[in-house]
Amino acid sequence: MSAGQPPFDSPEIRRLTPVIGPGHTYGSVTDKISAIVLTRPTSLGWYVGFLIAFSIMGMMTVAIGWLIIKGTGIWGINIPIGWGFAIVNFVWWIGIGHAGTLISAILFLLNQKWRTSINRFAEAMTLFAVACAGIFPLIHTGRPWLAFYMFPYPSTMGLWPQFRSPLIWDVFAVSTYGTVSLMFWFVGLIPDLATLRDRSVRKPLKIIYGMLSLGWRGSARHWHRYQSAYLLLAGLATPLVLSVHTVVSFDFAIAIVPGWHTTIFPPYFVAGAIYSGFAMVLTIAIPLRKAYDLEDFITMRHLDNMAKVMLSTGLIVAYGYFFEFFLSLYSGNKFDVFLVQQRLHGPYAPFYFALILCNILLPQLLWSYKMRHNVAALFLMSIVVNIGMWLERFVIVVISLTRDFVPSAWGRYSPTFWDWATFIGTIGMFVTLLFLFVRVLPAISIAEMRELVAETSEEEK
Amino acid sequence: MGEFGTPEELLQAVKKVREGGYRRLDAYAPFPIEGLSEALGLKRNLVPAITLLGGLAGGIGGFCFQYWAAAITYPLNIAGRPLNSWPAFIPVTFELTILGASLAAVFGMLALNRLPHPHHPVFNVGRFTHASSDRFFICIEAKDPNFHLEKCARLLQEVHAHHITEVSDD
Amino acid sequence: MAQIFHRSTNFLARFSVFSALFLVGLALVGVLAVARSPYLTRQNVTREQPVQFSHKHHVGDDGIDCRYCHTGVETSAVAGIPPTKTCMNCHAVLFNNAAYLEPIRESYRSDKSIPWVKVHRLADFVYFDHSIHVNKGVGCSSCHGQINQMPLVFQANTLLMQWCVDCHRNPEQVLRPKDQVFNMDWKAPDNQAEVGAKLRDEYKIRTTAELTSCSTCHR
Amino acid sequence: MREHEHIDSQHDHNDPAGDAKLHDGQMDLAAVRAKLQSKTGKQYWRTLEELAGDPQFEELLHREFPRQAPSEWDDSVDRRDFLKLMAASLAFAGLSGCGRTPEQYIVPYVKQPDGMVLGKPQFYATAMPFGADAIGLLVESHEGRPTKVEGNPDHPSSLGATNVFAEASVLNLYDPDRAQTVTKFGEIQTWSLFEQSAQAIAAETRAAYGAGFRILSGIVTSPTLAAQIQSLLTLFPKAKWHQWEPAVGDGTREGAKLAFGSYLNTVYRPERADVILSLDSDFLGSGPGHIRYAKEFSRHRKLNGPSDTMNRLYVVEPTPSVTGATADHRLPLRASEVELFARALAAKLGFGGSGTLPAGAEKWLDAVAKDLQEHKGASLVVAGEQQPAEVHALTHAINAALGNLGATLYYTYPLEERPVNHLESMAELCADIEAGKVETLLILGGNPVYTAPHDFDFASKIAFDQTTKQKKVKNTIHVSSHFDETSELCDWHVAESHYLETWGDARAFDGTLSVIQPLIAPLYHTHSLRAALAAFSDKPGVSDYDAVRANLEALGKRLLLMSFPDPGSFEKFWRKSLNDGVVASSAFAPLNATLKFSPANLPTPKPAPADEIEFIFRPDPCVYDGRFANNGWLQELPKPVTKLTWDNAALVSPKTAENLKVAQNVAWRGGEHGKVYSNVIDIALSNSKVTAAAWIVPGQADGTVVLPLGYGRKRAGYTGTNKGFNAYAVRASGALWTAFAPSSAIKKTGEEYPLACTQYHFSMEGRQILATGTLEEFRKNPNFANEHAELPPKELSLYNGEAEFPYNRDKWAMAIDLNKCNGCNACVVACQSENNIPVVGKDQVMRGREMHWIRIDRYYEKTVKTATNDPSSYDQSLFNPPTFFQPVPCQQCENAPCEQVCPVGATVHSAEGLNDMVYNRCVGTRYCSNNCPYKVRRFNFLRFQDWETPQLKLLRNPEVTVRSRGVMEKCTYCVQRINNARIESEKLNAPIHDGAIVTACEQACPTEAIVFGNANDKDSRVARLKAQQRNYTLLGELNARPRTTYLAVVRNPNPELESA
Repeated sequence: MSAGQPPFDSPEIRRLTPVIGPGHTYGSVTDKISAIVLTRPTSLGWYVGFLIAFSIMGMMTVAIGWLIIKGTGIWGINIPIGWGFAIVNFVWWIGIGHAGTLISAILFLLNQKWRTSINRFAEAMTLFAVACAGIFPLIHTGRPWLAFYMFPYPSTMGLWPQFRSPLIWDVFAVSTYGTVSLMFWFVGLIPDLATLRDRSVRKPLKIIYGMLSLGWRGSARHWHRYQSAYLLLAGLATPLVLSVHTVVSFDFAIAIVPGWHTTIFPPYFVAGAIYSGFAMVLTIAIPLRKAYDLEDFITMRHLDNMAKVMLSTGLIVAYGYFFEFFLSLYSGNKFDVFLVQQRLHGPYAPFYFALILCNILLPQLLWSYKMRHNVAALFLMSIVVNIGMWLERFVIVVISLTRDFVPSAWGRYSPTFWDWATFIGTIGMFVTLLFLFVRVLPAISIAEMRELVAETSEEEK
Repeated sequence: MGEFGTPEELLQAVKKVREGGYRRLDAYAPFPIEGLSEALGLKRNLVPAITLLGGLAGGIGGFCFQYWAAAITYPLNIAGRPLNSWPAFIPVTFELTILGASLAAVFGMLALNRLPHPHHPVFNVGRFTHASSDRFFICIEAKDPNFHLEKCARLLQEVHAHHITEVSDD
Repeated sequence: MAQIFHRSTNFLARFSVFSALFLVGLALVGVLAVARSPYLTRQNVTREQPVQFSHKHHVGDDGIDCRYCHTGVETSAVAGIPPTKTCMNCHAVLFNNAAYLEPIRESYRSDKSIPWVKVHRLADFVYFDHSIHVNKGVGCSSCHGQINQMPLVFQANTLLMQWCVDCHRNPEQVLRPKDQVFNMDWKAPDNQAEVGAKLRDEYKIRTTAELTSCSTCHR
Repeated sequence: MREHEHIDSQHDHNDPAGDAKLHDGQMDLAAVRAKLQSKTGKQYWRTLEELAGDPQFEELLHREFPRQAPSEWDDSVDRRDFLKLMAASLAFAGLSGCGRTPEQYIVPYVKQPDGMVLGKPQFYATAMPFGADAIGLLVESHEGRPTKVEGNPDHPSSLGATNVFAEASVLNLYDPDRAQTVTKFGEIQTWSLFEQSAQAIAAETRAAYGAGFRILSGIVTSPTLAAQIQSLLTLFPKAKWHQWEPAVGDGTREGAKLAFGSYLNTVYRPERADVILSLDSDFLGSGPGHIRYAKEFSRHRKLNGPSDTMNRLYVVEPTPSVTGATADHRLPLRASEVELFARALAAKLGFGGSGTLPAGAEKWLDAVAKDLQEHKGASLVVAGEQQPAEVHALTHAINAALGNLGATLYYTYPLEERPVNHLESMAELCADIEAGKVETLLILGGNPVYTAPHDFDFASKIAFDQTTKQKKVKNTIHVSSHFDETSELCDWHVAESHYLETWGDARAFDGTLSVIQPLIAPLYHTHSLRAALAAFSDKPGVSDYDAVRANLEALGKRLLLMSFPDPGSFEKFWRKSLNDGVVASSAFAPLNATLKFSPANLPTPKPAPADEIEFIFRPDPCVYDGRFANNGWLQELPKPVTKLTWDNAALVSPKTAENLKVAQNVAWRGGEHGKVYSNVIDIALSNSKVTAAAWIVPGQADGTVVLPLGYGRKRAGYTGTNKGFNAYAVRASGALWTAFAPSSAIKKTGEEYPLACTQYHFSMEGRQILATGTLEEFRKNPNFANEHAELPPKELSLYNGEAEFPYNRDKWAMAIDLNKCNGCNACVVACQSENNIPVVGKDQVMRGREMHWIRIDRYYEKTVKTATNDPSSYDQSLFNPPTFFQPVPCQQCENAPCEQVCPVGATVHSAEGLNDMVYNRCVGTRYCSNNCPYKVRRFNFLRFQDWETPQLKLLRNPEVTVRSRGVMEKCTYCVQRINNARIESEKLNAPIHDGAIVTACEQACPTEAIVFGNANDKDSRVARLKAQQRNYTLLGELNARPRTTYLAVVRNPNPELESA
């Protein structure tokens, strides 16, 4: 066991709350997980859920189509509030994505065994979240069909993107993040795809999984290189994930808008991202383990640990809020000071207080052991944090723009039906993709679970 | 080819077989086993080196490209900032470094492993499907200079292989 | 178990991976190429006109000066397509019953304009000014090609922004003495580089930075 | 360089089929006209496109965006658009712009007009008749299309500047809702048919010596038209000529009569006055000569340094006007109390008599009287157009007593050919109609059904009475530009030509005569008032050109005592008059008028009921008396003080609002910068009632409610119909300008009405947005403007690349002297006209999306200590707050925050330091706008431009890109003008001299507050202004280094009043 273990991963505790249910062998693990995909019949619930999610996603496509016909004017944005829901959602989704990479990469480096059972769908979640996030920077432009201007390609105009703009940094950060996450995820999948190939009985499945598994046969030589590649990817993904939300925070920190222009953004955006990410992992994991009775693999210990991570990142975020507040006042910059007052008793004050409630006050309940071990409560808490983190982005993006330098230009923002349709639509898309994922791919890394079985069996000796 | 039930048996077997003087052999397992590589005497692989190269290419290329675009091909006065506002070019450079490195790592690994490789003799063995779930295999290749069918079979029996099968290559 | 895949698939699999990458690359290059192709730029594409007016005949053979018809070229942004009247100045007498000139006479009688097909089309959103180019020693043929050898006019250059900007970056390459501006057969001397540089100073042509500012052409 | 040009009638200057390189797909008006000729019998058409048989006409009929004010878009989804969804998605898939564009055609002239150079705009001198004034103009024309109206520097009434009405008048020309032909009972007739029946009527009338023939017109200052009327009246001895100008009071006229025994015209010389008192007169913002007065006034307010002197302006007024906002001292008084003030002032100056004044005004009065007396001969008292005759008479007396006659003002013969008391004239007409004395009523312009006092019930006078099945007037003919409320009740309607379409003439405020020369032949079958009138004369069919020409010759001989021995000499005179835009030395000579009046023996006025609410009627600053109701530019123009658009509202003071329990609340969508809900009130007044939205105006006199005229039109056209409320509905002949009613007359309906207000927040929140000071402060501390500026030092830079962009050739910059700006809005409309800025409609304005490139911010100096910053929460400081205006165009920052964040480099710096905006590169992330500290960028959230209406295509300035949807746009210092000037100078290898480039806003500004030029040229006006100590940077601490800077406001208060 490596040295980088937090205390809560000490052997005693592990024996008390195992990361894997007792009595599992390589075979049983394999059976159980692959069964979800191969043998287990698709439940009615899956169909219903999928249909609902899919229709919500349909609403999104309609909303986007309408947007393309009419223009961004169908949203609530205006001058001075040029960015509304679109950017709020973008930042929110990107943030959610971070937990996946964090779990699979950083915890892997820290050699946290308990990550194994959740990393697979956490990574999937990352991909889907990034997909949802990626939609917004595209459609929020006035002329989406010209968005390719933002990519470096040899145009007949001899022009190139303007690399001083944080939006261009975004383009590179997000696309890199998407690509790397995808590869990370796929590389992790290869051995499991092989398993599915070998265990599926129907020919077409065999062929499909066979192709996807690239003919993996578990050779020791392959495992040898595989492990180093995986380790390297993890090593690369770690700084990447930190950089991505840093860059996202630059969208605001680089601008001169009061409430945006602050150096504290990068760290606390990252913390916030992890915060919301873990909340979302919980939101997904809890129903998942129930639906496919994976309680043996996603044990209370996992939930407990994730709750603890949420608690700690939540505290970092709280610290961030405090210092943002403090620095504005301390700086004596009249615009910043005014903005802080606006947050407290401007037209949007309720949002700010709701944010404080959701992101700082309520999560303190997680100090209690009982809370952390009450699945239902934990689920609710994760929802609350998700909402809270969305509010945070709303407060940052909107309130700052409503009250900037020239009072004559002050305005207000309120979302239209289409703002909501697009936002909720992306949630539909996210869930749709998750449904598909659990249906056709192993939601838990089988190979790593076997490893886990091996180690746990050693320990028991 | 011999089949085993646990990683430990496999490790034992591999050691024995190598003591038996066989070099061209491979082991198969449903998950990476500590020590197996050493037992097989694999030397350290090239993946890290490739990754490093990919990273360097992405980073250096990325910065040079930005400099060229901003300062050389179409120099424009943006917000009174100098043409080479290098601090503003760092984020993209960084991202491209990561991208280059990751691509190199993955494709490097696949290439070195000769993947994709859907057809392989070992798949002829019926029980080999278990290699991806709960069984462990050793395969001594006929290309090995001192390969001899009976000898190998005997050797594998000595190391208590559960099943021993001959892998035909067609 | 039996093999799922035939041996050949090993090759196929790897081949398909590479070819996929290759095809994607090819597609991108293709798009960029089409954007520059005559299909879109209409470079070197001659057009049917309501009257098959031949610049070759009028300019090349008869030696009529550009400015006789394109009166605005030295003073205005647009060189100007001549009114029917200008045609009739001569053709009231010359070939005054030639069938192929009927549209001209018809237009003159009925006071209905002749719809000439537009040949030289700059990219949209560009505000091009003929007069300043002509006055600064940029010859007609530098952009329009050797009109005097075109029976039917076609667009001699791509007229893509890149093409404009190349010249705005270093005008030396095309500058000629002002008295040569309307000379269709002018050829750049071998020492164009230094001649051009000299003319650039002489004609007080602005710096490249000024010439390549966006608002120089876009408003 | 723009040279005036002149044209004569033979000159076919109206064929717009110019070089298509400039404007492809342009409509061929010739074709349209041909079609029009061929039309006969009953036929309707809506647009020229239909006539020209344009295929896209179908689309045009069911356009989804209304003309002028496109995209009144709401959250509801209409089915048709919805069906297009699929198609659009497909189009989206096939990346637009990659497609191959279709062939285009170049349609040259058949015979090119002489003197026209394709692609070069031409400028013609003409004049816009407006009430008792004519504004001298230079109109820009592109291939025969008038596109932009500018002031004529040689014309006394404009001196090169304009006002909102003149600037916007060009849109009226292309207004798609204009009446397009002669109609009878709403059915299309030919002009010849009209002439026949006119002649028939004339024949009958002559038989009766003209009995029963009546003409109703507005103020007529056109000698030609007047001559035409005269000749008709001589033809019909018993005929009568009535006049009705709804928004101009009789007080001015009758006041002169009261004072001097005869009608006289007053001309002011504010330039010579050191102390000016305005008695409810908005002489800087409206009324005859106001453009010139504003210029003169501001010239006497120019400050080059602390040593300079300034004039001092006192204003007594019931409701804030631009004049009031400019004042050094402003006293809110109810309109009915202004007379008391005048009497009291007269008393102070020793005329005897006296007036009781409301508390607080006494002290004010003393100070003013003292100040005036100290400046005998250099002072000026001006009375408001809406004030009664007594006030005007008193003013004349006071000015006389102060020895101002001939010094700061002089008198001339009246401009009107026949000055009458309009109210009496109208009353007489109505009475005669009732008495059945009227056979034929010829209404020349105006819209009496809408504007006449409601108790006259003019509609019933001319309408067909359903019960009696008959009409009181046998023949009714209405000549007007639109088919309006009056037209639909008249038998005949003759479409009136726009002043840019027909020959005419008019006198300016000082009598100067201008020939109005057309720039384009009538777009439709329209005729001038004179032509319509001539149809009844014995010489119908005389062309306007001949008539005007003949009349000028006659005038020249009679008034100017010129002799034209040979036709050639008159031809020269004629051409010169056209070229200059003024008829040389035609201004009226000053008269030495002697006062025949003593204020003492004025009858004591009946005391205004103090406990009652006073309602006053005022022409609207944007749509005037309603004649501009269908003009999108003016409808969307924020009113100078209230910043309301698209509506009028009953204006009340904060205190009154409190008493009436009237409040406002900011909507969530749009908010302070767009949408405010206001209480709706029912107003019962003069036996009539109207429902209006209330609006709270700080600085308004308590107990006064202002009802702006000109809104609530029932038949104005697409843009103007049913906007706001109709104040005429409660305007009775007995109380034309001021009416009283107990506060119970106002009832809250309980409803709320959304008003589009572009700037609701009026406090500076203690930020140094505006630097203001008094003359003393300025003298003590000339640098007061920059004292609190925290400009960061240049060295403080991450980069030391400071010297990388030196701008050592031309360095364009702008300086705006806030001391001169009076917020008149001329620059806003000028900019809109010059730069093809779309009109977005009320709904979009309420979403905070108006597109004006230059906005005029209005601030009240005292910050208001209420959380909501809501004037409805009454605060003492809102009783009479000092008001300031600040025009804010793009500041052209050298370290432009917008540029740094644009991902595609769509906004970058030019080598001359302009903050270029490249529309076709913009993808519309709106990041630049977020990062713009001045919020001067405007975004095309929807497709705001009207691409369908053909008339509006003719209007556009071909020098400026017409922006599409999804694109950011902003002020560029009129880069098209800069480029053209640069090209011309480059051809001559000469530097661009100062003044060669005049931006549209600078050009229009009546007070010369905006100055543009090359900051590198030390002698340029802009450089000199920037060198002044008053010069400061807006939000300098942000280190954006704007090229546009401001000069601080310096007010010149009277120390005696300051001490209070």
